[in-house]
Amino acid sequence: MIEIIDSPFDPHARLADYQRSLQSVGGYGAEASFTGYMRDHNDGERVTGMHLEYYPGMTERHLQSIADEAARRWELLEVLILHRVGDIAVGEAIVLVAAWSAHRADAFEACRFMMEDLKSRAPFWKKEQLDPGERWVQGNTPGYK
Amino acid sequence: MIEIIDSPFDPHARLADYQRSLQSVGGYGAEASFTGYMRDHNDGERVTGMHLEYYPGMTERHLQSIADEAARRWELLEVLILHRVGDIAVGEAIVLVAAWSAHRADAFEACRFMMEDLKSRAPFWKKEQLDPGERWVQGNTPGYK
Amino acid sequence: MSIQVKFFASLRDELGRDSAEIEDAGDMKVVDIWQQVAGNQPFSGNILAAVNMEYAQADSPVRDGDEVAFFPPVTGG
Amino acid sequence: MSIQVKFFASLRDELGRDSAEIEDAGDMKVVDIWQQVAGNQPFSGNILAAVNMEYAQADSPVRDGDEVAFFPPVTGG
Repeated sequence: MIEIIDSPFDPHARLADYQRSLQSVGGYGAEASFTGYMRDHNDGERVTGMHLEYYPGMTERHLQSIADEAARRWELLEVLILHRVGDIAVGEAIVLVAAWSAHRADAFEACRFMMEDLKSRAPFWKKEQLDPGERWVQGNTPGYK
Repeated sequence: MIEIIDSPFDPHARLADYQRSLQSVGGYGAEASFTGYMRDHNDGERVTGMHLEYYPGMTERHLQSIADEAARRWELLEVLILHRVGDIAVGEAIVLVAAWSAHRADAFEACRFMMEDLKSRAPFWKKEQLDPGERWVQGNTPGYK
Repeated sequence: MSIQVKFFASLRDELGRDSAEIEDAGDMKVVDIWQQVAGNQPFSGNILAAVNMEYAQADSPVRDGDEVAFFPPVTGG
Repeated sequence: MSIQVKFFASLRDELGRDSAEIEDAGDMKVVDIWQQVAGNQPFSGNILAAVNMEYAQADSPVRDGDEVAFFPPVTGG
């Protein structure tokens, strides 16, 4: 399941809700998840807020293609991708990605793959509010070192 | 924080509680977590329940050493390791591991390292209830393929 | 019909508009669309393009009725 | 004083007891403790040992007052 969300969401509550709804209780042994939160600093500057823009239509389509690709490459029972858009405050969740599988290797690797693809390819753009001023974030740092 | 738990726990509620208690709100951008659940099958057999034994004293000490080692190797703000012991029903959470960091690579890698070390070295032993009978689990499968 | 063009984020700010509509001249590629909407600004590696909501390259074909989008490197997650 | 020995999981079931106490004979190693409690069963790679709650090897020294534990491969998580 993928979803674009335009107001604050509780990542742990969403994870719990979705996990409860899975029909395969007892079938999955592994749940790997990642939550990205808005930090109060970036590139050495204090950040006070953020606006997250997306491309309605293409963004949902791209997130679905990430979920489909993960399901092709690993043995997964379910995946979940949620992403905030609009105005975001410090400390709020921006993204939640989760994968359920019978075994942990599949869950871990699928979860990380989905986050890396999302960061490098999904159409989202961050504009940070500084004090004073604002700036578009220029690019994401690679997630593999 | 590490904890041995002898009754059912809600991994998402615990994750939410711990995340709320972090003093570094706005300082972390990344939370990676893994939850292991009891499956209804293992090695081709249907499993109806499980007893999880540990070595009081050594197990806590080993989990703490995993948390300390992760904090040495990656830039982490917090880590959490919870592990069930005693009688466990199908679908219940067995283990929760989480890491918070400013950046996702550290959170992902620390979370996975902690799970792999826990699976291969932490003193826990599973005895599965089959129908009929029971058996000690012989060993964990490697988590890196 | 015609070709709908959309701009996002910093690229929209730079161009001063969020969309454009251009006539299909036949046998067009993404880079041709870019030159019509951006004038002298080169189509560099810092500009990404999509045709009908799928990533496209400078030489990807564009047909009448297509939606073409230009945007800077993505920064979600 | 003496040396406290503990057994866990399937190894406890096989040996039929969860603990033992043995006299320190001086200059003892983990494998010596094992031989005293397990008789003829060899100290194989499928048996893990800890001294004072830290992993130990067959030739790790054991001193009076130590706690020694033997157990099968771990299966937590």
